Amino acid sequence: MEYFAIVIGAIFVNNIVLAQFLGICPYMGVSSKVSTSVGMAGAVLFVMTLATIVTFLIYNYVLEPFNITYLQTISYILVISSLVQMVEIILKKVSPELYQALGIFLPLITTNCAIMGVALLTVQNDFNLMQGVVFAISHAAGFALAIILFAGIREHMELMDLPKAMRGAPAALVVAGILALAFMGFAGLV
Amino acid sequence: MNQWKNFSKGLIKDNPVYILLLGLCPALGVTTSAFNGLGMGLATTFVLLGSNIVVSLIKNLIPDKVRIPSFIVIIASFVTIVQLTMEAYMPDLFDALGLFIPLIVVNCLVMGRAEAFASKKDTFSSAIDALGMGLGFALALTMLGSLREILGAYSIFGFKLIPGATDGMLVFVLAPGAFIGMGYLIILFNYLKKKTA
Amino acid sequence: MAKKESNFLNMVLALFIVTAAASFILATVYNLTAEPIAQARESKRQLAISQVVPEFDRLESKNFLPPGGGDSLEFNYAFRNDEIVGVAINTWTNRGYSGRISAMVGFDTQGNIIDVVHLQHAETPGLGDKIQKGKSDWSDQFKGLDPATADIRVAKDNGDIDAITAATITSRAYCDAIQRAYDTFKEHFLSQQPKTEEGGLAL
Amino acid sequence: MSLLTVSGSPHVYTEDSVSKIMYGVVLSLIPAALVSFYFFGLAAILVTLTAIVSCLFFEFIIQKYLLKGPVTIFDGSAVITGLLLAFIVPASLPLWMVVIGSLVSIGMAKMTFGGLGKNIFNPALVGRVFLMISFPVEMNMYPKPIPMSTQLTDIISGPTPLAIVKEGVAQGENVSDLLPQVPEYVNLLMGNMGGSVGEISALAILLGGIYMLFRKIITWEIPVAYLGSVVIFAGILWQVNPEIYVDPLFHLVTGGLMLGAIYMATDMVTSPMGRWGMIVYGIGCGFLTIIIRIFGAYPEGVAFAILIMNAFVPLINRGFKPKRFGEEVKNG
Amino acid sequence: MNEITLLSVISLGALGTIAAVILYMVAQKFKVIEDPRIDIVADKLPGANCGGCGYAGCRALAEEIVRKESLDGMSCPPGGNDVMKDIAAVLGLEATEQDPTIAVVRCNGSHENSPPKVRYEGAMTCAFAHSLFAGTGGCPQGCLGCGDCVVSCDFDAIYMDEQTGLPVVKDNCVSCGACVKACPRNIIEIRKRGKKDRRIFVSCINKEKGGVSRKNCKVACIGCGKCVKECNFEAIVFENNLAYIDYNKCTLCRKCPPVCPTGAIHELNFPPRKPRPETKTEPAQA
Amino acid sequence: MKTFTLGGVHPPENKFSQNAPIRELPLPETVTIPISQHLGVPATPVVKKGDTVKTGQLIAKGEGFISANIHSSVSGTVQKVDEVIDTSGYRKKAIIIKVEGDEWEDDIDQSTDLIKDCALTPEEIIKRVNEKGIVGLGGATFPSYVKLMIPKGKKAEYLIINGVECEPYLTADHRLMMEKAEEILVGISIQMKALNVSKAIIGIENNKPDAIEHLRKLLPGYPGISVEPLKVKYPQGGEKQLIKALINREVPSGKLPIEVGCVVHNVGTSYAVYQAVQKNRPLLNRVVTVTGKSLKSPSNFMVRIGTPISQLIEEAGGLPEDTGKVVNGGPMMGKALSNLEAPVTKGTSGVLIFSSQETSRKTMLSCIRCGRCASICPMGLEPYLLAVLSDKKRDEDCEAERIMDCMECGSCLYICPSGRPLLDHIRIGKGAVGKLIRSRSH
Ligand SMILES: Cc1cc2nc3c(=O)[nH]c(=O)nc-3n(C[C@H](O)[C@H](O)[C@H](O)COP(=O)(O)O)c2cc1C
Ligand SMILES: Cc1cc2nc3c(=O)[nH]c(=O)nc-3n(C[C@H](O)[C@H](O)[C@H](O)COP(=O)(O)O)c2cc1C
Ligand SMILES: Cc1cc2nc3c(=O)[nH]c(=O)nc-3n(C[C@H](O)[C@H](O)[C@H](O)COP(=O)(O)O)c2cc1C
Ligand SMILES: Cc1cc2nc3c(=O)[nH]c(=O)nc-3n(C[C@H](O)[C@H](O)[C@H](O)CO)c2cc1C
Ligand code: SF4
Ligand code: SF4
Ligand code: SF4
Ligand code: SF4
Ligand code: FES
Repeated sequence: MEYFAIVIGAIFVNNIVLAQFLGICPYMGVSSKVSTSVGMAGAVLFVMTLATIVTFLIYNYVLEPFNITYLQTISYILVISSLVQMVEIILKKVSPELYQALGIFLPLITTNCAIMGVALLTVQNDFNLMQGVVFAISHAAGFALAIILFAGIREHMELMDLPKAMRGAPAALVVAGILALAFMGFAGLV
Repeated sequence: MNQWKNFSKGLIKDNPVYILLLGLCPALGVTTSAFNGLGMGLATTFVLLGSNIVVSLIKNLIPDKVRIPSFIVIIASFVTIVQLTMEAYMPDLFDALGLFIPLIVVNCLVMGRAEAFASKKDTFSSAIDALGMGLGFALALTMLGSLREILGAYSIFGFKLIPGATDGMLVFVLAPGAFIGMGYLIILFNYLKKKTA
Repeated sequence: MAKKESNFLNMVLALFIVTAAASFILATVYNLTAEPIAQARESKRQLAISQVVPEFDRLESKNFLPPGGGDSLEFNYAFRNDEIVGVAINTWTNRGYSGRISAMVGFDTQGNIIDVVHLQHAETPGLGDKIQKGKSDWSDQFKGLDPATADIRVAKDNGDIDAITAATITSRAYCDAIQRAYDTFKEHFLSQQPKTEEGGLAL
Repeated sequence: MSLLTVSGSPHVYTEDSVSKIMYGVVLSLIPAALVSFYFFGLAAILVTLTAIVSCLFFEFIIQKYLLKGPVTIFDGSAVITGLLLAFIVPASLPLWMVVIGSLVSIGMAKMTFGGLGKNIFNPALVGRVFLMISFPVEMNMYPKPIPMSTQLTDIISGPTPLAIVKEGVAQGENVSDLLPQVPEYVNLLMGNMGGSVGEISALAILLGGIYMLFRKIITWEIPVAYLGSVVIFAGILWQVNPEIYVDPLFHLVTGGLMLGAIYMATDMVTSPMGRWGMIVYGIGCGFLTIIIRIFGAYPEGVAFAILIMNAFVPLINRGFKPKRFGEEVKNG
Repeated sequence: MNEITLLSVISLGALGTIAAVILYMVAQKFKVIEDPRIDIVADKLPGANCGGCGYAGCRALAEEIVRKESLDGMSCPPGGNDVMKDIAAVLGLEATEQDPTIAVVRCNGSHENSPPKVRYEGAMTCAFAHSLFAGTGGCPQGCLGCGDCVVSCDFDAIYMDEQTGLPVVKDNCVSCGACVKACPRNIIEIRKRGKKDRRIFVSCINKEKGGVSRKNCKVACIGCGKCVKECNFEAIVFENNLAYIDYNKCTLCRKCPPVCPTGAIHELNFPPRKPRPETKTEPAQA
Repeated sequence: MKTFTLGGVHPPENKFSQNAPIRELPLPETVTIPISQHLGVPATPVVKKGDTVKTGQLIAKGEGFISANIHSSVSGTVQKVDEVIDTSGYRKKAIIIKVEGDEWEDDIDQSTDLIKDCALTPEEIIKRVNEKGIVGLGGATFPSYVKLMIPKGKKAEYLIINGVECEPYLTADHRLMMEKAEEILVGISIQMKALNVSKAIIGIENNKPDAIEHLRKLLPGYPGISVEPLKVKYPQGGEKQLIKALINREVPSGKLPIEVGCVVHNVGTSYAVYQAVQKNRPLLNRVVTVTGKSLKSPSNFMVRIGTPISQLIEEAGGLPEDTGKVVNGGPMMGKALSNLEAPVTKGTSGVLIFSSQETSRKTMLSCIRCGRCASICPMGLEPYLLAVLSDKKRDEDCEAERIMDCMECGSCLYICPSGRPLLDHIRIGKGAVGKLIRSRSH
């Protein structure tokens, strides 16, 4: 039940993009096509899970015992960015197909606040490792839901002649706003 | 380059938020009030200024391949400094900005300026650029914060605009209002940019 | 651009130096700010306590588990002239609209509520955040209530508390937190200390 | 003789036009309007008129001065938006809030995207949800219906049947104890219950729906899929535990479900184009409605459910293509 | 140095070292796939992706430039010579100077000059109108007036004149050629901008016999050949009942326009003519 | 009653001229015979200015596989071989003949006697059909002999005769079936022989009960032929729809009817085949319906190819005052004329006169996404989508959405409540995608 609450909460109620404002850059940037947004979502899922695990370990086995939690920010970012790069090489060697599908997005999301944010939130919520992983996966799923829906809408808008002033970012933000408005309906689910 | 131009471009023409669409997360996340927006803007400006200066100072000492990690570390240090100082001396603001303070480190604006500007130009220009961009960022956040505060609470910087009225249109304090407010502010800035160009 | 050639040694060295220097500087800043941060936290607590109990000159803290289970509550006994003038209890509830709400409830020695202030919450601005003192005087209705006689529940649940309009959930949760404080207080204070009428206990 | 016209084929066109469709919808809403005027009196009339006039006004202003394009306020779509917006707010709502709702509906949800046909979300629903979140107090106060009244008397917070049941269940009461507190089914059907201006009478709305079906303004897929899936999902829960979950019929006749299923989910601009897409969309709406009604914070979920499904429409349209002529042979 | 500082420096230093090792591995395995100069060149290009250069977008041009290591025959119309010089400087190459050019509409069949004989209804696109019929004015080569060229222009450099029903090119045209491609009738041509933006050209492409073309349009080139005789520089070629002025040979002497019996030859941005056209000197009121 | 399953519309039928018998139109003063009246390569003129020609004489020779001979429809002198303005205002090459008397080629049998038996072999029939310039009279003017030659490896099972005439207003096929039923049936038998099939089905929409009955009465003399009444629904006359309606087979996307064992011919084509094979008579004339709401006397004329359209209109009572549009062909697929002096060609099935009110398009609004166009498209396409994709020049996407399947029936533009010019855009898209496909195969 607790995991259920984490999942529903992360995907619908506190959607990472629509309610927590994390990962807005890729949300706005890599959402012009459904196919690329799917790739992006996959990459986020991957990195978010991995980053949460590693930062969890760093926090609980290095920072906490040494009483230097104030170095959280700096160590997290270092760890995440080198981790992603390592994954990139490994992926390229091990599975070129996967690399083709996800690899191009990896550098994009290294320094992305969604990844960092979820890592920080895991600590803030006092989760254990398993909960943290579920939390990360659910947030990634929430990100996927938001970005794929949004990409569908943007592809659709591409075909409509929007007023010139609205094209691009403004319309995208208004759509995101209304989407956020609609997602408020999930309030109270958990 | 003309330093005034270098400074002022960040305000409207190359406004980091409304024109370049950088650092949208904090811009949306913390701007529930004008004061929070301003606070976040200034904090970011400090980090930007500090890291731009340091990066431009040591740019020639860093091997190319570890350029980005080194920059990240430098930025993260400044962020942590801000974090600690704010917690010590402005605990209320620190509480309000919450998660978004550590997230300055991943703000694409900061990294972007370090990469694109400070790692190529001299220290003075970099500082001016950082200041301009940072103030542009602060301006953007304060504007969005004001808009949301005015509409969402009928007040600005905490001063009630309509005496007696308690709540405004709550949407603007909540997530949707951030997106919507920014959407329309972007239109405004595009218009201003055209006007000033 | 004068770019340095990258080789193994200079890469490792450069990054090591940068991180070491950064951490050294940060450690210095941390050491400098550790004190003020602790102070800021402490003064916040002090402030909250002083809002809900009468003037005091000494504080003593002790933690008790609430009868319903869950995290322990911190009792802050306020003394003036070595006499207890009130107890400020740091209580919580998880029934809020969004996440945990914690509050400081002050009781006099008879078990009447002196006052309540919120400590931390994530309720919706404009709705649930009316539990905050500065936002509305809603929480003033708890002043002086004796939970033994008054029903600390919202009117909708047949209690004596008027809910915040359109934020019954938060109102309920706040009542829950206060009730939890009272229950614990009863168990660990009132039941051990026979109720006396003797003086000094101002309301 | 005037100049001959040259154009591509064909050279004859149906009589049907956008404005005929739109005014058909307006016509079909008259029974529901009459019921609401009967129960809520002058207040309902005022809210309705305000919404329609302000929608038309904002559409005019924006088309003329901001978009600087042709003004098409008489195509009837803005009238529907106004009418439906009025129908989904409480009759006691202050008129200035109605005006704000209209501005949001027309300005933000419709004109931002270029006007008729280009919006992604249902404008009236965006207006309502905006109001609901901005002014939770006012949007949660429903006047008691009083036949032939001129004044709104008893304005109580949330006395819609759905809210009564939801509150009650949340307090641990049994559904069977709660049902006596809500009007009987006949009254629910006729509209004698607390609720928004135009959503109260399921019967009047059904009547309008049948008229629209008859005139081929809407097709059966969305309403049937929507209502059907609500009945099924609610029915399953009801079977599981009738003491905490109300029976499906209750869900069907209360709240904005009828109005939503027949008028809002069917808005062609914001719903899928093909038959199977429509059915999937209807089922999605039904599912989300039940989820929000039963498990969410809100007693009513129709508006949110439809808006969320609106966002899915582009994906649904991509996924459900019509059957092409000669397709099976090619694949087989 | 107290304990916290020590621990901090040690742990973070270790992390930094690990990061550096990983990065070194990346650098080793991850050989540079792309010539870094591509990025540099692409950076210099305007990023309009208009295709005016003939390549699929700015990056494609950058790749081509770097691959060929030469700028021969390559140009970026929106960026102009400045950009090419920049790139040349980056790559250490010579940029070929090109005369500035601009789009020119070679039809003057306005509503007045070529009155409508039928009405057109339907999609407002020249491509379709062209496939459907000769045009409202009747000239099978003339402008259809539905504005495909206007729509195609990414630079807002061409607009439809309400009065004449003909497109007009503005000064900010970057001669990307999008409109040339968009026009189903090949009416638009990229020509030399000319000194002080002065241009002389035949504003007609109708190749029908004089009588026929004249019937549809008052200002059609009727193929009389007078201009050819008038031109001292052999700049005018004459083929299929149509005169064409070669902008490379034309000296902007302004002799031909007056001799055209229908007024099909246009001169742009010249000062008003003096009463006696033989004065070739610079006019005073420029 | 049988009909096709996917989509379809039912515009008002307005068949004003259905009871007007076919009248022979008087000879014009000159005829203009374009050299390209059929689908495929234009014919090459074999006469020159000043030549005298007889009715039925070959004046232009079809060259290449898909092309058709052209014969003089009158006797007289060739005035010129030159470009003339065609129906759309463009110039097309044509042979202009001044009419002098009406002297026919000698080998043509001008009598009206019915000759039932045909002694020719299938090859000879096909050769004759080719020589005599017979093209499909159902609208596409595809050279008929090509369709009679079954490609190797394929086998025809059915000859399907298109007597649907689903276009509103038009009555040419209807009248022909009423007045030349026997000839048509003989023609069908000849086509069956050429194709070596034993079954022929004549599909006729139920709004022509008299024609169905009339043909059915005559059927006993013609083994293998049957008549099938069909529910009235446009575009039942489209060959793919007709095959689906009659024998419930779907011609795969991009394929020809022979793929499902069918060959489709129009009734008029059968009549022309009869004339060519039994009477040795080339395609000289055809039935043209001239009609319109405000026209004095809507009629069906037997018209010599090359007669100016204006003469037909004169004969039917003259151009009404309120004329807003003149259409060559049916209201759904016909072409609006910008030049009334243009001649009748082999493909002209009707001339429609519309007033401006009847024909003006609706004021164009944005697509309201009602989905009607998609629900009535007989090919199962999404016209609203194809139209925007084409407008945005997204040719690959157009192709993936099967734009090339569109048969330009016009139902989508007919139905759209928003007055979107769907088919206009789709046509451009088809052109662009066609180019794309061709460039790929090169
Ligand atoms: C965005 C949003 C925020 C909300 N925040 C709160 C809140 O902070 N506290 C609360 O009690 N209810 C909150 N609600 C819940 C609704 O207002 C709910 O209808 C109300 O609490 C029901 O109680 P009532 O009986 O007082 O109307 C929120 C709803 C929404 C949509
Ligand atoms: C390029 C092309 C080739 C064709 N080849 C044949 C053929 O080999 N055999 C045949 O029976 N019909 C052939 N057809 C004719 C078509 O089947 C069809 O009858 C003709 O296109 C007119 O049909 P419509 O009026 O329905 O468009 C061909 C048509 C085209 C366009
Ligand atoms: C939309 C559409 C409608 C058509 N309607 C008819 C019709 O009513 N009658 C007809 O004979 N052919 C009609 N055709 C043409 C037929 O598809 C087919 O080409 C013709 O029957 C072949 O015979 P033909 O080659 O003898 O002309 C139509 C074609 C299309 C695309
Ligand atoms: C059947 C039908 C239902 C409609 N429902 C709505 C609606 O729920 N809300 C609304 O704003 N407009 C509605 N409209 C009007 C119109 O389609 C709407 O304003 C468009 O979304 C504006 O682009 C409806 C129209 C029709 C024909
Ligand atoms: S007018 Fe033509 S050539 Fe000039 S910029 Fe526009 S599209 Fe390019
Ligand atoms: S110049 Fe060509 S593209 Fe432009 S309006 Fe005329 S015909 Fe159309
Ligand atoms: S014209 Fe084409 S797209 Fe339109 S209905 Fe007919 S087949 Fe379908
Ligand atoms: S019929 Fe017209 S309005 Fe309806 S979907 Fe098709 S194009 Fe759009
Ligand atoms: S600021 Fe760029 S992803 Fe958040």
